[in-house]
Amino acid sequence: MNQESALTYSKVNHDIIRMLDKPTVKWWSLFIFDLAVLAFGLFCFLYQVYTGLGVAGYRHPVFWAVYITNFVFWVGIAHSGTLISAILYLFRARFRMSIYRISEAMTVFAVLTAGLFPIIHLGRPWSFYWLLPYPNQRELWVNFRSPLLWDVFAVGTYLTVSSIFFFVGMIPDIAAIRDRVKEIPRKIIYTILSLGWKGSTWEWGHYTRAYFYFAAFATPLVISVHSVVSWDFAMSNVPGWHSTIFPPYFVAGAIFSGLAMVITLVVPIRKIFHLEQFITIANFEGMAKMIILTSLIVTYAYVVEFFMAWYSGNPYEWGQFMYRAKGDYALFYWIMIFCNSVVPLLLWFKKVRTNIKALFIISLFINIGMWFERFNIIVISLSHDFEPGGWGLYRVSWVELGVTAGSFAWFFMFFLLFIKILPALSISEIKEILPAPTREAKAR
Amino acid sequence: MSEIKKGGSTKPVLSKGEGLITGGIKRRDFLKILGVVGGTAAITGGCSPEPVEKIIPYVIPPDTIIPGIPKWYASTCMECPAGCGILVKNREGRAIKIEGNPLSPINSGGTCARGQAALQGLYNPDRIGGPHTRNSSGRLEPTAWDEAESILVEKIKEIRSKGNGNKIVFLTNNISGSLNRLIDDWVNALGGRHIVYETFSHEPLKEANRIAFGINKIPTYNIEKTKYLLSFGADMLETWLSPVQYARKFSEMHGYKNKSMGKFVQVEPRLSLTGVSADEWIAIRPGTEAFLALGIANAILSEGAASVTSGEADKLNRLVKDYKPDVVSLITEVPTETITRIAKEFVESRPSLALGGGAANTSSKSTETLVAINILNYIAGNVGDTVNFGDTLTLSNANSFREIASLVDSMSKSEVELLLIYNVNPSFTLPKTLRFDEALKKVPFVVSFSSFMDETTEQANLVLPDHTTLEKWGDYTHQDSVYGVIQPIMDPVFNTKSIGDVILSISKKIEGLESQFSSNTFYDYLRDSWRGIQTRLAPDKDFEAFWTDKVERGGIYREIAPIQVRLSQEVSTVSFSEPKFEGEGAIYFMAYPSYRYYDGRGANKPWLQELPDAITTAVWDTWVEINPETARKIGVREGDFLSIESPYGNITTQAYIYKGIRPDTIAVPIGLGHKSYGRYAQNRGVNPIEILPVLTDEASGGFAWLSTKVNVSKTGKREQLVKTQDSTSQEGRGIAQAITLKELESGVHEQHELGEKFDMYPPQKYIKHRWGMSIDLSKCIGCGACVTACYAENNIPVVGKGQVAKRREMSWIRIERFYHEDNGFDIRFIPMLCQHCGNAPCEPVCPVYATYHNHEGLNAMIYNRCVGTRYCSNNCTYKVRRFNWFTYNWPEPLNWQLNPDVSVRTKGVMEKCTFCVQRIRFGEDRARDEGRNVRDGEIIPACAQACPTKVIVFGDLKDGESTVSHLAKDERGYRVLQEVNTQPAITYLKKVTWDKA
Amino acid sequence: MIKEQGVFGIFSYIDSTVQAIKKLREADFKNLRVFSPFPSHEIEEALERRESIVRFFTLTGATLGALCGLTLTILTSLDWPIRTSAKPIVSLPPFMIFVFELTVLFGSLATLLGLLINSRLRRNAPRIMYDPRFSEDKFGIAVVCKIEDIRKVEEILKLSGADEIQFEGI
Amino acid sequence: MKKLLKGCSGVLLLSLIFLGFYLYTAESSTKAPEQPIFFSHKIHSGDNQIPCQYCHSYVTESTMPGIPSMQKCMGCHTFIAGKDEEYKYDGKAINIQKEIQKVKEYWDKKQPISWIRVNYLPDFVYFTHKRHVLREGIECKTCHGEVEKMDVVQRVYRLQMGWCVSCHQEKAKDGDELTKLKDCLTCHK
Repeated sequence: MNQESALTYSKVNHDIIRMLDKPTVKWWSLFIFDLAVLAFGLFCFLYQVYTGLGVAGYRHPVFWAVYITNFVFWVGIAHSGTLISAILYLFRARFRMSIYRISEAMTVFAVLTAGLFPIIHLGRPWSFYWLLPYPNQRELWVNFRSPLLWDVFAVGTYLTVSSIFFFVGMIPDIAAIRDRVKEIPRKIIYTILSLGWKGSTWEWGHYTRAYFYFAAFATPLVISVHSVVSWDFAMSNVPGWHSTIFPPYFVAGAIFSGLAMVITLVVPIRKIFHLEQFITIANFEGMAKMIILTSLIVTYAYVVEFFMAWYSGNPYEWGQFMYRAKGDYALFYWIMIFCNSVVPLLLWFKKVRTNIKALFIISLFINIGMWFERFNIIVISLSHDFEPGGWGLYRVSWVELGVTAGSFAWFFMFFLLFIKILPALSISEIKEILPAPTREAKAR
Repeated sequence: MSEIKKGGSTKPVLSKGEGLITGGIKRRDFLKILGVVGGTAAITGGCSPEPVEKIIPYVIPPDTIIPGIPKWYASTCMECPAGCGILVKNREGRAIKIEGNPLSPINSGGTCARGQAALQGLYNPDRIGGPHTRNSSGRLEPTAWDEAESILVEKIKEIRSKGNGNKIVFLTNNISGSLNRLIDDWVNALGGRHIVYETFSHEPLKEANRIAFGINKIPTYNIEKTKYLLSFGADMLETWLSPVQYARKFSEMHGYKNKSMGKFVQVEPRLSLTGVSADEWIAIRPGTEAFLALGIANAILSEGAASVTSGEADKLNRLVKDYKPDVVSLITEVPTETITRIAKEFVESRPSLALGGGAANTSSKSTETLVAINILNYIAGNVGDTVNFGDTLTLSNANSFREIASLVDSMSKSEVELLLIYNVNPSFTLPKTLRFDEALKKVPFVVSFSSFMDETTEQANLVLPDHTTLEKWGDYTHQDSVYGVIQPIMDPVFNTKSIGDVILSISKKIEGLESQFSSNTFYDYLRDSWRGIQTRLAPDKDFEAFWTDKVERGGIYREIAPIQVRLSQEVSTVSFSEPKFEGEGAIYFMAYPSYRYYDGRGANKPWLQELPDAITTAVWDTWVEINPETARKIGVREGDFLSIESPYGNITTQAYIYKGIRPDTIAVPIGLGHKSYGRYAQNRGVNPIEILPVLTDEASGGFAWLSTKVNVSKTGKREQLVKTQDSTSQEGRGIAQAITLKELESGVHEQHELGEKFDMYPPQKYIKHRWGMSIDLSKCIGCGACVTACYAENNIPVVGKGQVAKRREMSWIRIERFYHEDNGFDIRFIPMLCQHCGNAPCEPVCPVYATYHNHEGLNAMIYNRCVGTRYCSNNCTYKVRRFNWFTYNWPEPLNWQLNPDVSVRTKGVMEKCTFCVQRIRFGEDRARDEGRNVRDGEIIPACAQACPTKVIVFGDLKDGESTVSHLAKDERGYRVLQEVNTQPAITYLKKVTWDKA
Repeated sequence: MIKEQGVFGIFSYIDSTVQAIKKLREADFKNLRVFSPFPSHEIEEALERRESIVRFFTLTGATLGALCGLTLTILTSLDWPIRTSAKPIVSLPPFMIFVFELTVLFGSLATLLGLLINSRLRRNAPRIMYDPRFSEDKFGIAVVCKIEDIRKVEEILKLSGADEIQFEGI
Repeated sequence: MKKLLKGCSGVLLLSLIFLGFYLYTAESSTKAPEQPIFFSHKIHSGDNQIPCQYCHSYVTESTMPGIPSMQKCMGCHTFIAGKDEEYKYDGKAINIQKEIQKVKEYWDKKQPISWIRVNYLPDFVYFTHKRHVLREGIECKTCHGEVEKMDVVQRVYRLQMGWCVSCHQEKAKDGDELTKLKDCLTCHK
């Protein structure tokens, strides 16, 4: 933290609020391109609603595919955000301070994206609200035994809680911005958002307390959410899905992919906004180490799945896993193994760990690998289950690809706006870790 | 006319108005109350907007229709010459379902897929809407009936004035009964000829019988009595003579009951669907069946095991002496010991039966082959026992191919001035080398009575479309013991006219004929001819009573006992030699009749197109079956386009690698490759007949289908062969299980624990019934009748080739086929449908309770609640759920067939087998009204009803006395994938196999 | 609200701020309002503030959530009992998931509520006794006192090193 | 500012509650449609006491009650010409004789009258009149209202699922019967 000594409170304010200056041409072009992609995605979805789900690549017996893959992928991404902001907060891990705001934003946006897919993949999306327990004249309720309903509640709760967490964490910083910006529209907006924050002691008192509770809630929540998502599969009887290892396996996987995504996002931001002073190599190294850990857990899961399939002597399980390794989708399977189990091994070397470029590239690999992990679990298992008479292959369609692209655009749209509207780094918390200015220090 | 809403029709139907007020058959009038057909209308979301709907009452109520209550009418199926008895369901004036008539001795309740699909002939969107005549510009244009008829009258007058009455030819298929008589008399009165053309008319059978026994007829076979069935390529379960009848009889003979079953050996170069049901397949060299038969006869005679007089014995001995098994073995490539073994079994297990003469195996020496087979039957004492010459087929009256050929010849010599064509499509079913089309051009005036625009009709000068069978009066006789009545189920859908009525009405306008053909309508004519029958069979009866009774029962059914026949002298004159094959190619070319399209007439029915071929599971197209060995030689994979070249042309179609065919043979199904014949048939697949030579069976003049050797080469083009099942192996997962007869007899075999074993959860509570099913794999022949019946009953949409390629076919029940290569090549079929599990994986995962377990053990599926998460299907162990990827439509008027009691599903909802819940409810309601309990066997789902071999038994598992609950405890019983503990309501009974030597 | 009056000192250093607080409290000025750019434990200690009561909000919310989860699932399942597979109508294990989720949901919402209420986050922007620099790098102490005490307070603040001193409502 | 927010959310919440309540208990009745002929159920089954089943004759034997055929109309109206007087119906004065004349015209043209449908069920609902009327002895007016008091029939109940279910619930004698009556397959096939 040597250069950080140069940081003063006012420099912190200045540097971070500087990020909110008028957007550059680069930003605008990026943003417009993003909207274009989003529009295409939207078109694909509407086309699908109008013609029927047949325009997607589904075919008997593969009834879930890319859409659910995306759902799990995005929910996974979301998790590391909460991990960094909540869990590490409880552990008082200092290296989180400078990156947790970005990852928290990532969480909220990722959940917003993930939440779309259960609706997109419905056969009759217009009646998705039937999944909510609301009183109706038909006197019908929902089936609380269905894992899909667990999803509805888990993801819903997760979105609410992480958004609150996100917003509350920002109040003091927004206040800081409020006190700096002059021009009228922004002034008003930030004034409203800051809820009249003054930074008085009683505010801080309740604030820290509440923040602690949010963290305390978010921590088990984040674990529960991805467990529930994993139960969508584990609770069914499909060979390759029906496995007790899924919850920890998925949670680890989620954090794994999430951390990778954080790196993917933070590296460019750090570069563009010259935040080297705030986001240090140490931060990245911390994340890299956690990536190694989670990568090992995931790899372990891969191995155990195979072992159990063989050891249980269950022909369906064994058939399924041999098919994964050797069947029609073997390529995807090995891509997954390479990206998730092999590539991260490089991080054992400090040189690699501390090399931003290397980290960035590795993180991209991991993102791809984790997407394919979900694809493999979902599609391969379905295409090759109990009944040989029902086996069939799946091919992706352009509509699905369009919607997927759209979902990324949707995510980055929020992110681009966030970078320009809200403080991407936590002002007050960075001050916490700076040495407080004292008269003695001055005197010396 | 009135517009009827969704599922109804807006098509104006001529004479409907009159039909309503004046005479006509009122009970068959169309319904005018809207909304009652609503049942067929699409389901929508939760609260649907309420459209302004019209309700339109009858002007005059038809005497017997009560809206909402079905009526059944007996009739006769005319989809093939077998003429099965059928019952047709009429709802609100529309025929909506065909079922076999249990009274008919031919099919006794069962049907085949083709019979089920007759409805799609009736409602076919490509039917000819009315009479057409060729205009100056040479195009067919619509005209009025009297207009059209007068044209024909003028033509006839003109011809007769020239004294060329003898140049009038009436070409029909084998229409027996009154219509046949009418046409005969009529065309004779004009001085012309009536020629009966059947694509598969089995002339060699007749001829061989004449030679062997002096009876120039095709007998019926009492397969049900036999203990040992030896078939030389007779595809009796597909198209041969009377498939449904023989399927039924076969299942009686071959189905496992009280520790025994008959044995069935099939001798043919290609393992046909029939062969699949055999216990032993002998892949004989094409065309050499005669020698095998003789070899067997030789073995029997040399054993002295033959039941013949000594005189006959010597005569026969002289005939067969050269054909010692070892000699025969060299010719036929059948091992000697196999021959002797079969010979032994054949005489020892009596009564036995040897069959032959399947179209696909008809070579230029078929008559001789069949004589040899006759000899076999004779020496085994089957003639007069299992071979019944008392009850012969009307098919015997069909003209031979040779006569057809000479007709074509005289046509090309312009010796025919007027050709009237009815129910045949020669330009499709005759080989190109016969040049029928050219000959047809030489005929100045051609009249077609076809209801469909087929290849022949397209070239006609005048088209007078006939009703389909379901719209008209008539009668049909397939075998002497049965007079079937054909009665109209509903008013004509289109502006068509019964051929009988046409003939009668034009006779009125031709001097000399009016007196002879005085009846006003064919209906009267029919009744008159039945008066004849009545005076013959029941002289004491009053005709009206007799008539109504027969119409209600669907016809006259008699028992005709076999007659005793002796061997004729002529036998000894027969000499045996190998058949002739044209072409220098290395590979035998086999064109076999398809059990889905027969001779191609089924090709315009989407249900049949989408019914997967049992062996390949291919749909909507033609393929060529080729042995893996041969395929390896020329480096062919499935889906490769192969060019098959005979001296008379070549066809190109996709390869299917099939172990069930000899390496020196390839086979292509007949039926597709139409140039016209409507949107479903047109330009789809290839027609193997095109490349066949004009070669006849020398003795009988029948067409020799197996007469070509071809060259096969890769074209390099390759495409996915569209079929519904990719994997051929069941990966040892015991989906379709089998057990050997020995094991059953000894009783030492692991029995499956079928009782509900320990469970975390309390057992299901069933209030009154628990509906269940048992499926006997020892009887299933894979004919697919159940599949088509399910399509008809449950408004299942046809999705077309492109969608099936994506495995999106919607069938609720599918016939899975698994290949076994452990000892010999063998295929097993298993009908797979919703198992209505007691512990269904699909239920708990649905977030909105769209599927759940009801108090009768049904795994309910509520379409209008479904939001389409598709989780249920992912979790379904048997993958029997289907998803509506799109909203599927039925082109007008196919939608008239939709069953009003079943919702039509729209895009985005899951669907699956409901055990025909609408039928269950109907049965329960009736029972309640009559204040009794539901009787066992009273409620029958469509699949079980249609099954010709009665594989499927449905009933109440809660009632311990019901058949199904007994079968559920059967020693052969098992449940598919029961280790997953889904506790299915369906019990499968293992297939029983003879221990392979 | 009633117009407050008092003295208002701005500091650059945390230790001087703490010192000032201590002095004022000794001098029996208990009604202090202290501002800081980040949560500071020294100041907290100096002020001897008691534990925040937000935790009670949290507890109530969470409990309420748990109850809702339980009743919602059980009652609706019983309202129209539909058997899926062989599972019991009231199958508690899966219902626990809803209990948990709703506990967390209601708990968090209640906590948010508690925060808003307790730290009086309701006015649009602070008008009196506030300086924008508090959100940057300055500390502040506002002493609400009687007019006669003003001088005394000013004295204490000066001595403990306030950069500047303002007077509100005088 | 927050006050405003509070206000908005409050309004939103209330409106949601009301919406839910409406959907839960909605039983609006629709106004009578304009029928091709002024046919008054009041005159027929009210004043002249013709029983419902005289015209809707299939109601006890079939799923659907059946709309009387023209023949049935003429069965009486060949003899009954109707009074030649003005009949008051919501402000309009209608000449009965003229209306009956119209029926005769239809009959002579052998043309059915297309009535506007009043009571409507979605197509995925299977309702049998027989079951309800014959076996359970439910009166027509339970679902159709007091038709004999209406000139032009109008819908009285919206025939929504909740409404059906509530009745099924009342009718059930014991648990088993309740299960049967509330089985989805009872009405949806």
